[in-house]
Amino acid sequence: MEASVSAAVNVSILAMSVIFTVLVILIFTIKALVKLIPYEAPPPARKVSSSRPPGQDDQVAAITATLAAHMGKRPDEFRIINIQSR
Amino acid sequence: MEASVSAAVNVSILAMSVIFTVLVILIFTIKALVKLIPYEAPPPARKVSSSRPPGQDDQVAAITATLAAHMGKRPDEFRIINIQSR
Amino acid sequence: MEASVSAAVNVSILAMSVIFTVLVILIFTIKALVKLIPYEAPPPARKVSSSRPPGQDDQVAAITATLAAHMGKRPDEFRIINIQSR
Amino acid sequence: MEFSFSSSASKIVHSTAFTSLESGDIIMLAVACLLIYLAIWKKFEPLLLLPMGFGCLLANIPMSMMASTDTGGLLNFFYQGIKHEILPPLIFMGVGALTDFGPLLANPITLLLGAAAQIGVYMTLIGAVYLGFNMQEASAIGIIGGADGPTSIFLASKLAPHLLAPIAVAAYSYMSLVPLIQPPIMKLLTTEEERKIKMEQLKPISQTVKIIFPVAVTIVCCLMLPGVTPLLGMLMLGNMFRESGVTARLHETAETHLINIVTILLALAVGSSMTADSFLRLETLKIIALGLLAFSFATAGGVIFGKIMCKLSGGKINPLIGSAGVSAVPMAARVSQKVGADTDPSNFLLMHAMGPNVAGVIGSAVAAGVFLSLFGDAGSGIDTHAALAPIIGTPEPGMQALATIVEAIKK
Amino acid sequence: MEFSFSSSASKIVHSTAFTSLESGDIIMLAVACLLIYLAIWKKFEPLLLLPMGFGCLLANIPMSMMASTDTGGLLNFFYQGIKHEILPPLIFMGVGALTDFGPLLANPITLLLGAAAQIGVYMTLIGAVYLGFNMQEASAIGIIGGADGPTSIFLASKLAPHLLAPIAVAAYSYMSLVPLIQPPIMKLLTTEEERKIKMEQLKPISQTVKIIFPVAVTIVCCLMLPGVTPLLGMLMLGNMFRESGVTARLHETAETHLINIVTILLALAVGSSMTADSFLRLETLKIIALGLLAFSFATAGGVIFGKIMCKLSGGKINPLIGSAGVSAVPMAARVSQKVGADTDPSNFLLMHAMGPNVAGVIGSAVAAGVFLSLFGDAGSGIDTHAALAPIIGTPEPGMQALATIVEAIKK
Amino acid sequence: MEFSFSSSASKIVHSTAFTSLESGDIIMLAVACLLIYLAIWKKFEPLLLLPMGFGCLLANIPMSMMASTDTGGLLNFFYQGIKHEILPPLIFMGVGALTDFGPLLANPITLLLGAAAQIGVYMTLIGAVYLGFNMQEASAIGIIGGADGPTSIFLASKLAPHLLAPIAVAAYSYMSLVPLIQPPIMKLLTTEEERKIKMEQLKPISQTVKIIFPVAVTIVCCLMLPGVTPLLGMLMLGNMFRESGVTARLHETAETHLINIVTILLALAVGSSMTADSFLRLETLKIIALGLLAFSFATAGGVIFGKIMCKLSGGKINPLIGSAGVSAVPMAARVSQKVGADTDPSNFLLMHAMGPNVAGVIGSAVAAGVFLSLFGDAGSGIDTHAALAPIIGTPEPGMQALATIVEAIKK
Ligand code: NA
Ligand code: NA
Ligand code: NA
Repeated sequence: MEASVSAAVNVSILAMSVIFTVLVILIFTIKALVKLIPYEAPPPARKVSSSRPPGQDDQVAAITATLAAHMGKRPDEFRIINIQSR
Repeated sequence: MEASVSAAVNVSILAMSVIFTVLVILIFTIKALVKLIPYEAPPPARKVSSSRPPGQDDQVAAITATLAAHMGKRPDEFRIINIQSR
Repeated sequence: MEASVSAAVNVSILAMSVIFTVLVILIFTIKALVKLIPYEAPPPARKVSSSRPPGQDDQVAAITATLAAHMGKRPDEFRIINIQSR
Repeated sequence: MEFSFSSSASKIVHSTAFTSLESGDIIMLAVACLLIYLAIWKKFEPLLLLPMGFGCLLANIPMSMMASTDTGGLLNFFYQGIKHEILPPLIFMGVGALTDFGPLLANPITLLLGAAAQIGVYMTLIGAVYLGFNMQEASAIGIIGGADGPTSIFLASKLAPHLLAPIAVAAYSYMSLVPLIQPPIMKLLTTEEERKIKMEQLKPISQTVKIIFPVAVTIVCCLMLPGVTPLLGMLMLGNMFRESGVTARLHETAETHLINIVTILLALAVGSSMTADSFLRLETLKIIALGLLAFSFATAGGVIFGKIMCKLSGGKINPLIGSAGVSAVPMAARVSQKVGADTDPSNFLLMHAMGPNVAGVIGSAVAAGVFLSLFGDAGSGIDTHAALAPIIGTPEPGMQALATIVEAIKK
Repeated sequence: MEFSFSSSASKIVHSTAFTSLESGDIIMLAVACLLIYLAIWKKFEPLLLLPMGFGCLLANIPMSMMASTDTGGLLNFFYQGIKHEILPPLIFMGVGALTDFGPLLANPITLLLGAAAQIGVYMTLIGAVYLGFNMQEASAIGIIGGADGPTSIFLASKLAPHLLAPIAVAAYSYMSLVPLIQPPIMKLLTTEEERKIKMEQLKPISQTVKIIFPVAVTIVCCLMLPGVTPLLGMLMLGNMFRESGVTARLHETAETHLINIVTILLALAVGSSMTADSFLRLETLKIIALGLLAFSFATAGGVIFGKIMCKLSGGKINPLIGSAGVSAVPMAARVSQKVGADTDPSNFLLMHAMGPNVAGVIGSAVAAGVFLSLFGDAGSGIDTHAALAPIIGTPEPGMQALATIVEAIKK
Repeated sequence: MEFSFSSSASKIVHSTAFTSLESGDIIMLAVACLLIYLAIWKKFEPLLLLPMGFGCLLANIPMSMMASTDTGGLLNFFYQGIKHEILPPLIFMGVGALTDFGPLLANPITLLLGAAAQIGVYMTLIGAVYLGFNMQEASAIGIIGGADGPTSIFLASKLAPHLLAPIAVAAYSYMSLVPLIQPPIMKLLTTEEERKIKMEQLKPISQTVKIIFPVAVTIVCCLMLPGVTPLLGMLMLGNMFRESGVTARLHETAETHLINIVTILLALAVGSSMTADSFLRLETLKIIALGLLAFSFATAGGVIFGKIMCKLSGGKINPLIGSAGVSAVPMAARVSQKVGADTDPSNFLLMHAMGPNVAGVIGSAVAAGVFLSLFGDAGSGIDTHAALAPIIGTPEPGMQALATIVEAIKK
């Protein structure tokens, strides 16, 4: 029993070292990346994680058009900011 | 032939008995359940079968906000009851 | 090498002939179909590729109802043409 | 290899399907077109009959390797999902996700109507045995009267796989014909007074009961009839996704894209089993005739039991809702509504008929369970190897080679 | 075959599950109900525990052929997806599609918190060895402390498949208990001043970096620990779908219906492995106790390392975000937020805690990779045949027949 | 087992991929990154090249067990879907669900342009044979000129599986390059007057014709070329779901989540076959050169035949729509539109080019069918066992043991 526990301790120390080594390498990789490619104002059209944006556009357009048509105002007098579909 | 037809009749009577037995047991189970757990006014927020409720909330919010913003009224002066998405 | 190239040429000529044969038969099939079943004004309700039309109806209804309720007008005084969901 | 012009041309000509097209294939291609026609223009269960018909079309193009028996072919792979009874339970999970058992819970006595409608199953069983089918085959044919496609396919693939194609076609075709088959029988068996009976409004049911119900059904029914667990258990799991209120994601997937994907695979695979060999036989005609019998008796059984319950309840139950006990959700319930409204336009039976309607699904599953208890071999695990043999091949060639060696040693 | 009434009746009675229902089955049915109860009413990871509990329910109905070990049964087919390590990587692809690594990229040093929280894994490993588990088993148990369901299932199916059921149950149960387990430990180990530390706003990250990050992680980590490639690689692929901006279709599928389908199959399969034989043993209790230990030590490890980083950074880092390093995304991050806000309502730690939170996912995957390097056999390809044997059967019967012939020749 | 610190450390070091990283792997990792770069920043068919590149990345991490040839590995399982020709037909079902054959039906003569563009296939076939490929390989390479990914993968997996990786990469890369490759060829081969030709508006088509069309194509083409049934039949089934108007559910699933799931699996599997062994060879360079030839000749073939049709029709057909006959839907049609509009901005060719564009899909499938008739072995069912052997193992070890016994008896 004792032998196996000491083996487990050995394995643990070793494994934690490996984990820290791997993640420290990863940290430096990330730091290098971030330094090499600094943040710039993002392309405004790219909304990466939005699902089915066309549908959204259509919905916004439809609601806008309805409101505009109904109230006799021009659609560009008001704006629907967002209908988040998820 | 005749022997097998009579066997079929036997099987049929037996099977119908089993079906009625099983379903009668099920009826009493249901009756017990309904008696033990009577209906109460349901928690209003729980709409079980609605899919993607967050989207719905967002849509309701967006429409409400648009209407409110456009007409210069407070959003709590009116309420969109439901946009059933399915 | 030369023998196999000439085999390839043979295969190519043959294959192009087969392709043209098959597609010419298909052309005549289509022409026959189109002649036999001429175009008529389509049933207006059939929108083949629209996904989940019921949801759409409900959404249109909900938006219409909200607008109507809020502004004290009858729902049939205005109409939401389309909320294309995809 | 030579690729001279003439030899290649001859090879192409010989590899066209025309060279091995037989009259049976042509008839089956016509059957396929008929199914597609019924699906599209007659709206016969199109979600199933359209891909089923198309699968039949593909399977009967000679040398296309698309029949369910063509080892290594595309539809043979899909067919494994039927052979191993994987696809019907997955469909049932979606059905459960789509089903509201509320009306049944509000009026549990209607479960008996779902039981009574199973009489169609047994009249057909007896008829099938009379026409010369053995007991396993007769059971699989009888269950057509249960009016549940996945249950029929599940049972047929277990008890009589060689009859799968006609049974599936009969089951789905008659299910579509419910609005034609049922009304005359219903009107014949009921009086106008009975048809005019208005039923009390259903009482509301606690959400907790709706959540516990699937677990209760699973425990009660599957303990008594363990053979039906894959089917009934998955039905109840789907319903659990629906009612629990905490698994909206899984519910949405189960009732939309998952059931759709499985439907495509299942229907194509069933269609691919409709080859001339398996379909153009006297049995198919018998099965189609028996299927009609099954539906008619099921309807009659439900209505007659409805009349009994009407009497016993002192006229509180409209016997028209009994016909909905055949399942065929929600069509049969709509038929009850319609026949009721024909007699008295102010009579709304739809929600009352939904009780026996969903009870019919459980009833047929239970009926299938009884058949499995009687005729299914418990040790069906052993069958798996044989069942997979068409895909993975048998070790026999090597075996035989070795056996030859052994023979050689003998001498 | 005879079908006399009495013989048939006796056959039905003998085929009910009651005849072979043992006390172990009854206990497991109760366990299944408990899991379902916890999923629905206590909201314990319902997307997994509900189908898992239902799978357990089905598997423990005797003669239902729904246990993971019932060759040819429905859930046995789903179980192959776990045995062959197909389903957990697919889940991880969905997780990647759902994960925003932005906060981690904005503050990469928090990866160390994700590393420190792995101390829970190793304290548990030591404890498990002390309680008599062998090294492979202890590793699979220890990874519970990683607080990642798919990682735990992946590792258990590889190193200790016989312990899969209790490990999965423990992993998901404790993950749900994070809001109960963590706060007292966090408060115990931190001072009020530390908890009040406000962190600087995260700097924005270029989209290009977000796109390159998954490739970089895959190359860096998988080259060092190739065993974890299926898990980590698929996580990163899912994230690539999300961040690339050119695969919106694949991203949507990966994060919705695909992960939902796989979740249903995985959870049912895990549940089907919870049979009396495999679950009602002393080991299960030990694993459940060790799992609690694992979570507590992981939390403590993260917080203590957070304190060290707080010191080294001159008080810029709030040690409360350390506890989020256990992963359990996004619950653990919310706990950090809540404990912080309890002390100072104006302190918003959520986004800061998301860094260590997603780092914990990578950290646990790396920890699993280390175990696979140490204890996984590289030539695991050879196992596939043995693993598939239950489905496809073994050629042994034929073999034995031939061996008999050989014996006969001998004489 | 001993777990001393030093032995464990040495085990970990030896289990890193660095120890077996060879120059070929490094080159392939760079190729993977190049594919990912092209997919994301150059928008080269990102839905396929992104997961394909990522699959290549994973497969070339040594000891990760992610190559298509690593039995029991994750991507090896996905690869079975290519090997058994399951995934390409499913993709084609989705393509059918996404395709509107209306413009083709309105102007069926444009099918000839889809035929003429296949000349690229055969010029490449001849070139490939000249460069030393055998007839099967040359056919699989030639079909790159058909500009249909699934068709290329289907044919390659059947006739030349060892060339799958470069063929798939070439097919998808050149498909993305259509807007660069085609315009100069189109301008070279047409006069300004020809490019200015305005075409008559397409006449509307009855929905009934649109519904019957898929059945007609299946019967006509598959009877003549049965080998292509899995591909063409499933394409037509998908289109049936779209046009029938009664299967909206199946249509939606086929064109969204089902095709997305299959795309992920297919692309990963193709990527996993891009290992140094199979990819870094002279053949790959030849295939890439031949692929460019194929696309150029296909474009030229279409345009030249367009000029002939222009003449014969008395100047009613703009030859620019001929280049759309290569398929690559809808990009090639857009190129026709753009080149036409460059000459005369008021010239709208898009809808006219959609006819030959979808005709090109049918044309390539027919071309593949001809190859299968000539070079595919009809009894391909026999291959299945051998194909599954890597997963299920061979019975040989047991066989050999028995053979040893037999040997022993002999003595
Ligand atoms: Na029924
Ligand atoms: Na973790
Ligand atoms: Na083409």
